[in-house]
Amino acid sequence: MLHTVNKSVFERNSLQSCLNTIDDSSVILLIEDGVISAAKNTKSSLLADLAAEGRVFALQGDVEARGISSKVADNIKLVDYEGFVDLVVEHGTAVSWV
Amino acid sequence: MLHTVNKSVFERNSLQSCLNTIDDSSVILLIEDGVISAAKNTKSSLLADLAAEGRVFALQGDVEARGISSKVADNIKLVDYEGFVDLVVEHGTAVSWV
Amino acid sequence: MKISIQINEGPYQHQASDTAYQFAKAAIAKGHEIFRVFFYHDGVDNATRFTVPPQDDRHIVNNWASLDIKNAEGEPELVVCIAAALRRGLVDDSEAQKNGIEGNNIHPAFRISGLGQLIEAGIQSDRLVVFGD
Amino acid sequence: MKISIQINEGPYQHQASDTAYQFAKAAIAKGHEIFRVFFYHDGVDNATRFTVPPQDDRHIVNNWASLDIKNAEGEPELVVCIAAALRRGLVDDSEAQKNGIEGNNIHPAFRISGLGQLIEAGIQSDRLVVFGD
Amino acid sequence: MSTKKFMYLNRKAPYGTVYALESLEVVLIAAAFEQDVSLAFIDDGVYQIVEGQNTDGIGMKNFSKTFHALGDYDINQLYVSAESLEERGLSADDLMPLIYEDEDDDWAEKPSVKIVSNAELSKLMSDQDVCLSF
Amino acid sequence: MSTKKFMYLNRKAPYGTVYALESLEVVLIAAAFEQDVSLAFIDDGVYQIVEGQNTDGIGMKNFSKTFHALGDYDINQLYVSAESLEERGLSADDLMPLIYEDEDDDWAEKPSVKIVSNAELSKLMSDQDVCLSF
Repeated sequence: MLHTVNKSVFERNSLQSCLNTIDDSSVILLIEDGVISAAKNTKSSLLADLAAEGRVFALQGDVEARGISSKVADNIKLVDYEGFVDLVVEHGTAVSWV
Repeated sequence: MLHTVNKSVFERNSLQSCLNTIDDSSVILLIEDGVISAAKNTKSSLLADLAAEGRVFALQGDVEARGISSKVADNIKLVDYEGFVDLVVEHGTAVSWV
Repeated sequence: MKISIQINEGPYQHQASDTAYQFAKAAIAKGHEIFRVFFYHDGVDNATRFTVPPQDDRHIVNNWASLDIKNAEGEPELVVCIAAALRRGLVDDSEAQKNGIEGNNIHPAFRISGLGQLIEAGIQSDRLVVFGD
Repeated sequence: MKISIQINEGPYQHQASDTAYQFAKAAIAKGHEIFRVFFYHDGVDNATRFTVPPQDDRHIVNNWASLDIKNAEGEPELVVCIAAALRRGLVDDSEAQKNGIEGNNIHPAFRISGLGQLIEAGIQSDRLVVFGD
Repeated sequence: MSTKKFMYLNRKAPYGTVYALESLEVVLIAAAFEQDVSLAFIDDGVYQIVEGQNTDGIGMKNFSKTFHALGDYDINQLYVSAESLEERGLSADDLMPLIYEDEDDDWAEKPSVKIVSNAELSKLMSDQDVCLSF
Repeated sequence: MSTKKFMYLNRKAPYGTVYALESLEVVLIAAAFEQDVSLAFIDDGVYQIVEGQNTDGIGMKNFSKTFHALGDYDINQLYVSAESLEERGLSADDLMPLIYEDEDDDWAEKPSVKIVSNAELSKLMSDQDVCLSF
């Protein structure tokens, strides 16, 4: 499955809720304000294990828009909108944590 | 000052942000989904001290709508919309943590 | 007391407009004056005359209109921000003409004006209360 | 692959509609089919022809229209939920007439239909992706 | 038409936003399509099915009673996160007693609501073809 | 007209929602009213003034440069929560160098942005007549 999270981990509980129910083969794509959770910060540990397994992606345009390109945490992979489409195609059912 | 908080403490950071900057004489009114934070739960401690000082209010209509009348934490006072108006009049500048 | 209100969200999606309406009604009942209600962001969508809610539901636009909030000159003090309105497709005759749009959707109890009206409301009123998401 | 999209928020207030548009454009560029875009909740406000954004900003409604997403019968597959639309003041000629409204504001690249179209999109498509607040 | 597994993911409290109400409107329509339908209530979504909602004081429509109709439409898989309930100081007793009549068991009345752990929810979600979020 | 103290409370990141942009539009209009204007950036609101925003990839207008114009409108009290910055792994160096020319000090260029503790913000807020939230 592909899980998309579009809100900052500092503002809402959606990333935590996603992590509470994600299975072992799913991946997460951070989009919109969700990319704030991709930056190195006090909550980076939430995503560290999944990122180390190569299962965390972030939308590059949204990262650049928020001026945090140089701060993206280790192992989080940046994708463009075509990469977003590929993730949807490859990973089956899409769950949006809106 | 009167601080209004309209989102659940489980969903957003707005109650915590309000508490981070509230001064010693201000009061808090929980409205809309904010009344969820008035119920006895794992985060009740956040508001306990202020409530004990009589500085936390919740909008009764919103409490009843969400079916949590019997669960309101100790010392949180229920008001109706006229009580909301009175709080605005009595406490000066109103800050909405939207 | 003179009270003004800022509303940041449209009708039905968020409770903001409902709460603000109940608050305004209670303030009037208690003898206060609602100096101005300023609709900003998606709040502009509260001013459309095209709304048709289900019959068993409240009609938020008509609720606002029923408060009949006007100034001494008889102009509505339900004020819609022009910049936010144009971005979201809420127009009166004048804006429709200027922008080559056929038709309009503003409810006659509201008027479109500039952001200065919000600042002015803050200056002229004893209190300004914001309702949003 | 057949992909459908659900959009829960209106234009400008949230990025949902922008992201969905960029996603749809990329999907088409990669040779996928956008089976249907279903506008629900405030998403219905993406379908108004009254929108006039600032000249230096993107025109979200026209962006969607430019994708020209139609089915084999030539009908638009930019579908607006009727229940959500009536609640929020988005009407076509037929609904305006039924409800005694003078005028309409739907953009011709969109059509109004029932919620069944969302379920059908889920059944017929290989993927359904939701964009919201 | 083929049968797919649809999950409706409800994470928002009722009334503060319209998502809960409009999600229910979709679910009622979905019943006509004879798909495999389940609802998940996670986070503040659990408040949607709390017993005793009374909206007289806020001037909004109380749509909670509509959940009782779901059983008649053969929608009887309502999964509630145990962790979400517990965090909020709620228990099964606080929820509406939603039931359905099991046609395979002499129309016996059975509960539609199942309280499950997040781990069980995770498995249920992995099994879906379509997930609609509200 | 009397002079009042107006605070614009910015708590949302830019682009994900329109509040940051439309807040800035209000502030620019507010300048004409000759009130005492200050802006507070708290929580994800601090991202509104992070240096190096580039929206080419998302097809939205980059309005961050408009913050540089505030100084010319005599709007030079921009308060940023130190705790909000720190939590997000940001420091003063990550913010746009917003400045104004001080007419009382031979038009010397001075920084408009002041990083303050939440305790200091609390005092500043208590001092306001009007607080507009975005």
